[in-house]
Amino acid sequence: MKKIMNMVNAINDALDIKLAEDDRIIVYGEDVGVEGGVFRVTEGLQQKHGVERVFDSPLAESGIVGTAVGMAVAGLKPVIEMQFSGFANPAFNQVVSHVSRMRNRSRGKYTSGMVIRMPYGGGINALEHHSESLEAIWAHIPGLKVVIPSTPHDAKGLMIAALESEDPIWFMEPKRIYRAIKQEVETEKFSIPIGKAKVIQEGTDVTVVAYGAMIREVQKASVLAKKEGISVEIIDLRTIYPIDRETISQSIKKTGRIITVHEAIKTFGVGAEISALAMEEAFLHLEAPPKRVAGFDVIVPLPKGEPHFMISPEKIFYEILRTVKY
Amino acid sequence: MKKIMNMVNAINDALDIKLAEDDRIIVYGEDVGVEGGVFRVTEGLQQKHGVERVFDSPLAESGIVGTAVGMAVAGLKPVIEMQFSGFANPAFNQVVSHVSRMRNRSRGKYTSGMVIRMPYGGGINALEHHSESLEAIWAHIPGLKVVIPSTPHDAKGLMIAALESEDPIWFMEPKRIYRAIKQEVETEKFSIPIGKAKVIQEGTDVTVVAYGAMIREVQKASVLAKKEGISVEIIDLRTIYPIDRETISQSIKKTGRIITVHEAIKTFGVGAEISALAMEEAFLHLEAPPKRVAGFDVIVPLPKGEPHFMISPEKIFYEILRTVKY
Amino acid sequence: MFKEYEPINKKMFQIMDNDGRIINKTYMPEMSDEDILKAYKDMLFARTADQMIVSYQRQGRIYTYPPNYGQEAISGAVAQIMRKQDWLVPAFREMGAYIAKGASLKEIFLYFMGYEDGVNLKNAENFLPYSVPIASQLVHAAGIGYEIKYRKKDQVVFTFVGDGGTSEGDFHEAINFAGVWKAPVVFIVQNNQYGISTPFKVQTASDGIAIKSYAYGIKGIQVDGNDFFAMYKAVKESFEHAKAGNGPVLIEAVTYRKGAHTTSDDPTKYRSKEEEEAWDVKDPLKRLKAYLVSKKLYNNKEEEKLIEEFKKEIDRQFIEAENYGVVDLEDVFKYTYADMPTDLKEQMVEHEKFLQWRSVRN
Amino acid sequence: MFKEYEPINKKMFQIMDNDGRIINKTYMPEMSDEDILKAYKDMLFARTADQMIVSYQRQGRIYTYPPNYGQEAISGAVAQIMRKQDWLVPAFREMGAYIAKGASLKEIFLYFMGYEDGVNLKNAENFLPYSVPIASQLVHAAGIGYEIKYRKKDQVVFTFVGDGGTSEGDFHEAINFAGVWKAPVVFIVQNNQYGISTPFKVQTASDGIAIKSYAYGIKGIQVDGNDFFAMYKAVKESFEHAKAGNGPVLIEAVTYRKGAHTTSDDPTKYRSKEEEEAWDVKDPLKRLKAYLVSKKLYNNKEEEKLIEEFKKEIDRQFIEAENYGVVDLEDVFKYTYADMPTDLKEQMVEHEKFLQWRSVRN
Ligand SMILES: Cc1ncc(C[n+]2csc(CCOP(=O)(O)OP(=O)(O)O)c2C)c(N)n1
Ligand SMILES: Cc1ncc(C[n+]2csc(CCOP(=O)(O)OP(=O)(O)O)c2C)c(N)n1
Ligand SMILES: [Mg+2]
Ligand SMILES: [Mg+2]
Repeated sequence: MKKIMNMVNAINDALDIKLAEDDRIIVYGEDVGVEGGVFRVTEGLQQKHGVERVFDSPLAESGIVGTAVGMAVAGLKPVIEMQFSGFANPAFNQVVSHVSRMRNRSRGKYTSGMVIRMPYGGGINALEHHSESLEAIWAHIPGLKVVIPSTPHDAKGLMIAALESEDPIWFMEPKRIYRAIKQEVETEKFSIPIGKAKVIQEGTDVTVVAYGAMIREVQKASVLAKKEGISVEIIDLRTIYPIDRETISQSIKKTGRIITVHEAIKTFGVGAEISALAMEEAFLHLEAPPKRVAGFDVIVPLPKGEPHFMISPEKIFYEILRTVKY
Repeated sequence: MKKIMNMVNAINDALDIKLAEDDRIIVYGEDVGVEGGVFRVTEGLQQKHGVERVFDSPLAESGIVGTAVGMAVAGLKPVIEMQFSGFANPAFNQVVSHVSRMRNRSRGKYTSGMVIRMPYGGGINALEHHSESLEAIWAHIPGLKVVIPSTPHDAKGLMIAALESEDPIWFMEPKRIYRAIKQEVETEKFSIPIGKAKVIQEGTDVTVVAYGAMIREVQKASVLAKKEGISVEIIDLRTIYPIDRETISQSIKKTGRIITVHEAIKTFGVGAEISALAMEEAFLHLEAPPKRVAGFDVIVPLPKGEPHFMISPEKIFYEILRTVKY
Repeated sequence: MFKEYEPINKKMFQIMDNDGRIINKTYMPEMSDEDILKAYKDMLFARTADQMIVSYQRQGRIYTYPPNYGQEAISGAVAQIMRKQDWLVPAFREMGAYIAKGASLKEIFLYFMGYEDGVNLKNAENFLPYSVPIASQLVHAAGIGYEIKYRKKDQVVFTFVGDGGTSEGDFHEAINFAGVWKAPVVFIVQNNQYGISTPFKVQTASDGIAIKSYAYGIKGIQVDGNDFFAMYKAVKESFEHAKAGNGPVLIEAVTYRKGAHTTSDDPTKYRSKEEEEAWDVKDPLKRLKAYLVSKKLYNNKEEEKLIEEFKKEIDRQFIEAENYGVVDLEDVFKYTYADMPTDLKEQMVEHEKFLQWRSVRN
Repeated sequence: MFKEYEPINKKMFQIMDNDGRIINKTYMPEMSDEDILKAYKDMLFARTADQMIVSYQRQGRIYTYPPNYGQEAISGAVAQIMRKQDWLVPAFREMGAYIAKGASLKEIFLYFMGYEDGVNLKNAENFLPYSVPIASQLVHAAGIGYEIKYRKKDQVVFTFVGDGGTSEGDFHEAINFAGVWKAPVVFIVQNNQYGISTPFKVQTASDGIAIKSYAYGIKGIQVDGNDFFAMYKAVKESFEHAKAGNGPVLIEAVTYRKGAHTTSDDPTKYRSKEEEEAWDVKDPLKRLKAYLVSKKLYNNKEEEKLIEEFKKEIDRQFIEAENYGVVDLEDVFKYTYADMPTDLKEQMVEHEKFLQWRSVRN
């Protein structure tokens, strides 16, 4: 059976299914219980699964993540929310020093399988610290896997996979499209493999790699490109780490050109890794330099300046043109 | 006048000179006062400049960095030590949310000019969390500048520059060579510009970019290469961000080949950025794919496993060969 | 005062009852009638502005805003005591204190309209930008306190945090540093019973927050935060204590967030009408007004007139803010570093090329 | 007990004086003579091992190691109370507790020789790896406590931290969470007066650490950490308190790090001979031994014999550890994820190619 869902519904549905199925799952964080989270992703779950399994925590991110390490080690499967990705920062030490390495530190005796989920990204006229995209940082931490869905369907499937993974999953939700995209999604349980990218549009002239809210913008750009006779292949990365080198390099071998699009700042960002691996995997196939369309290396501006910062379909199209004509 | 110094002496000397010259400078951190730091970098400074200017702080990195923000805003110039780079992690939020953005947040009214210095990197048979190299993460934060010296001379000159900069400087000291390299260093004040890389060896066949403790290993590799008739140009990056695209791309245009060497893990590391910019700046000059010689994407092993992880001159030489013969 | 109200005694400091009667004369602050009246008017101005902002927001003319409604006596008291040279290290729910420090409403509006320029306060020295990452500002206050001692300045730092914020590690580190350094900092916790939807009892198992002062070897006091006189007295004593070099003070101001957390929050989801009504009778303005009216210093007619005037002024400043204009591209780049690095310049130039291409194309 | 020794009373809990005399009979734990003797022997074993490690380190046979010298009564007391099913969430200076939990010396040696395998303790269930990032382990203990409550298990968590560690935000967040959750956790602070070279007075302005329990609404007690009986009694009561569902306890064990911080530290740089001597008379083993000797349960000859035996055993295990062998390449990769991602496999294969090239070349 299928049901129309937006991304919020889809993640909620995934949590609901797994909460019912697996009593190791414990959902907590700031305001996730009674209120169901500031974006309502966990709405109704406390009422349904009880206050011992879905609850509000003190306002302390290091504490939230650190206690989740303890729970995981003791055999539970915590699903914790960072209210905004910018507020995951106080938990950095727990993530780097423990979450990502409990398996290694204990030689596999203990693990810290958990899902750390959070809304991220800009474009919603938010206050300071509410619009960042720090995925490159989390992806640089061995032991973590970093997942970013771009549709309700993917969000559900990837969340189920995350909840069934033995590894800690850093699950970033592009809040700009939390409610913007609605689609039919299976009501049953299904999962989408972590670590695999997906070619969501085949094309021949240029490969564009993106993820999260940027997928929609790339799709718009590809429509513009099509009008100029340019055929764009679009890869939705889905997982930032482990990055799917295979899918990307196959595509480059076909198109000979690659552009990465992300909202995060450019330097030392995800695009750098993709450019680098493009070289390593497909140097002789490249007909133009791998290109990055990304945020400026600045602090994300407040709403009145943010439009300068956000990546527009036109900008992507412009870079597609430049790359194809290189 | 010149004096034989190792890197510890050189940094100490820079701090000593500036403490005498600028009463805004305040040096503090865990054990930096009475003891002079666990690596003795601040030795003697408390005795000389007083306990109000050089002192021990409570054991709390977020507190150390956060109070430094307050001091800087009020007009001081704090120089704070993170006892090991792995223990800067608890301060992540203060760095990302405040240190790096005070200027922007206040539209230039306040700044957080400070120097955050710390030993980093492996190769010293240390305990867990004492050997990491997270420079790529700090370099991805707009508003920070990230500096890594590779010699006593550079350490002094860059530290002076850091102490005279209006921006917050993340100063990473390769502890493996704290005492391993001795050289003659000017006793007078001198500074080395932040943001400029240096060609420390000219060559024609391949460019190798490195920094910190890896410079020595690259130099050894270049001797091996020379025996095979390969001429290596070596660039010491010195500043990780803002990265000196100009010097790197000039060199590639000359050699047509580039390898980045770092101890930090490979994926989403500094090497990715350098490969990416190499493409962007010098695509048509490249005769082989930009290469990364870097740590595996794993948690740095404890001493008995660490030799597997550390980059050897032979490994660098091996990759030089492969790149040159591509 | 600190002795009698030692947190271990679990006695909240109050001076005035819910009807504006003085019930604790010993500690009644020495304030002239005019000063009291002025304080009330300041609070009324803040409340009026607050309410107008909420309605501007409903009209879509401003983004998210955290209402101060019900908490005005806390900032209102600080406003009367804080001097020009003192530091204000804010969270984001202390409008009365911002205005006292010299922020114009226009500037405040700008910030919540999404202009960084809103924090570049023209007439407010020693006032840090609002701090959104909860509790992170408190350590800055401790650091400023160090500078004051180091430079032997005549300054005190006032800093704010919410009850939720007391759970953060930075709350602990900040007060601990300030304690060790005997830094002149007055830490004010606005315990408004909620952190968004999370009730205070979920934050901590301790009996209130003032008792946390023991953890740092500093003075602490729990105050009825809706009692202007108690707040005034507590802040004043704390200010003198800190100024005299005796170290920091932790004030817990017990209050209630009568409004929503922010304009995008709906409190009916997590709290009851009964609870709201129980707090209504403790409203800080209502109480101080009752006092003033009983002393014949003030009346309803005057209030109506005042509110009328205030509204006009507020609206005038709001419209000024609305006409502030656009943020240009360079603005997004230029405050990242003291001097713009080549990289950033190039990114800007590249983007300008794109803009030009686009404008030609359209 | 918790009542009489309420931290606000500033009375340290003691049972035995420096000469091994019982000065506080009310609280003398009910232990059989054998049990007391066993406890002493455990402590002696730990001390002997500790001293041998220091000398192995001087011989270059082991890397950095944090000596427990002078603090043995704390772990020694926990060792007698902690059950197989209880959790131990360590810092890194509690050898007696590790051994009690089932860690072999060989495994402990392995860790400090630089083998990850040293933390994969074969016979020690519910024992987390040593935690180097100061105070970060405490939040794990709170989380485990939640699991115990959720699963309604009969378990208690023992967790350790140093005096320096109390300054970290995680100390605050951990105890606060445990307090809110009423989690069965015994937090033990070994206040050994120093964090490396930093004296306790630089860490906090509070009167000791037990008083910090007020900040979390939980029980706290300051104990003479060099008094085995006081430690035993305090840990036992705390254990019962936590087990019964009354929430966490904070024990401050006042002690002195008689040795160096680690084998690479030189304490003469920051503390005086007089201070060291003043603490010498409070040595925990000396005191318990005096008690045993006075009861004729023990004598010097026995001790000599014991130490001899212990040394042999310790050396045997050390040599076993020394012969543990090499860490192979795969070992560096294989515990990063449950299944090794393609990337990592490729990195391993690539490196093997290099190794092969090198071996051909040489
Ligand atoms: C570090 C951090 N975590 C989470 C948030 C999201 N957030 C904004 S306000 C708030 C609640 C704050 O509660 P409290 O400290 O009581 O202050 P109040 O809003 O009641 O004034 C939260 C969780 C944040 N801004 N910063
Ligand atoms: C987060 C962090 N910061 C700094 C260090 C470096 N360091 C190791 S031990 C130590 C002192 C610890 O003192 P204390 O907590 O009193 O424990 P003790 O060593 O006295 O047992 C420091 C600063 C660390 N390991 N972790
Ligand atoms: Mg609140
Ligand atoms: Mg200590």
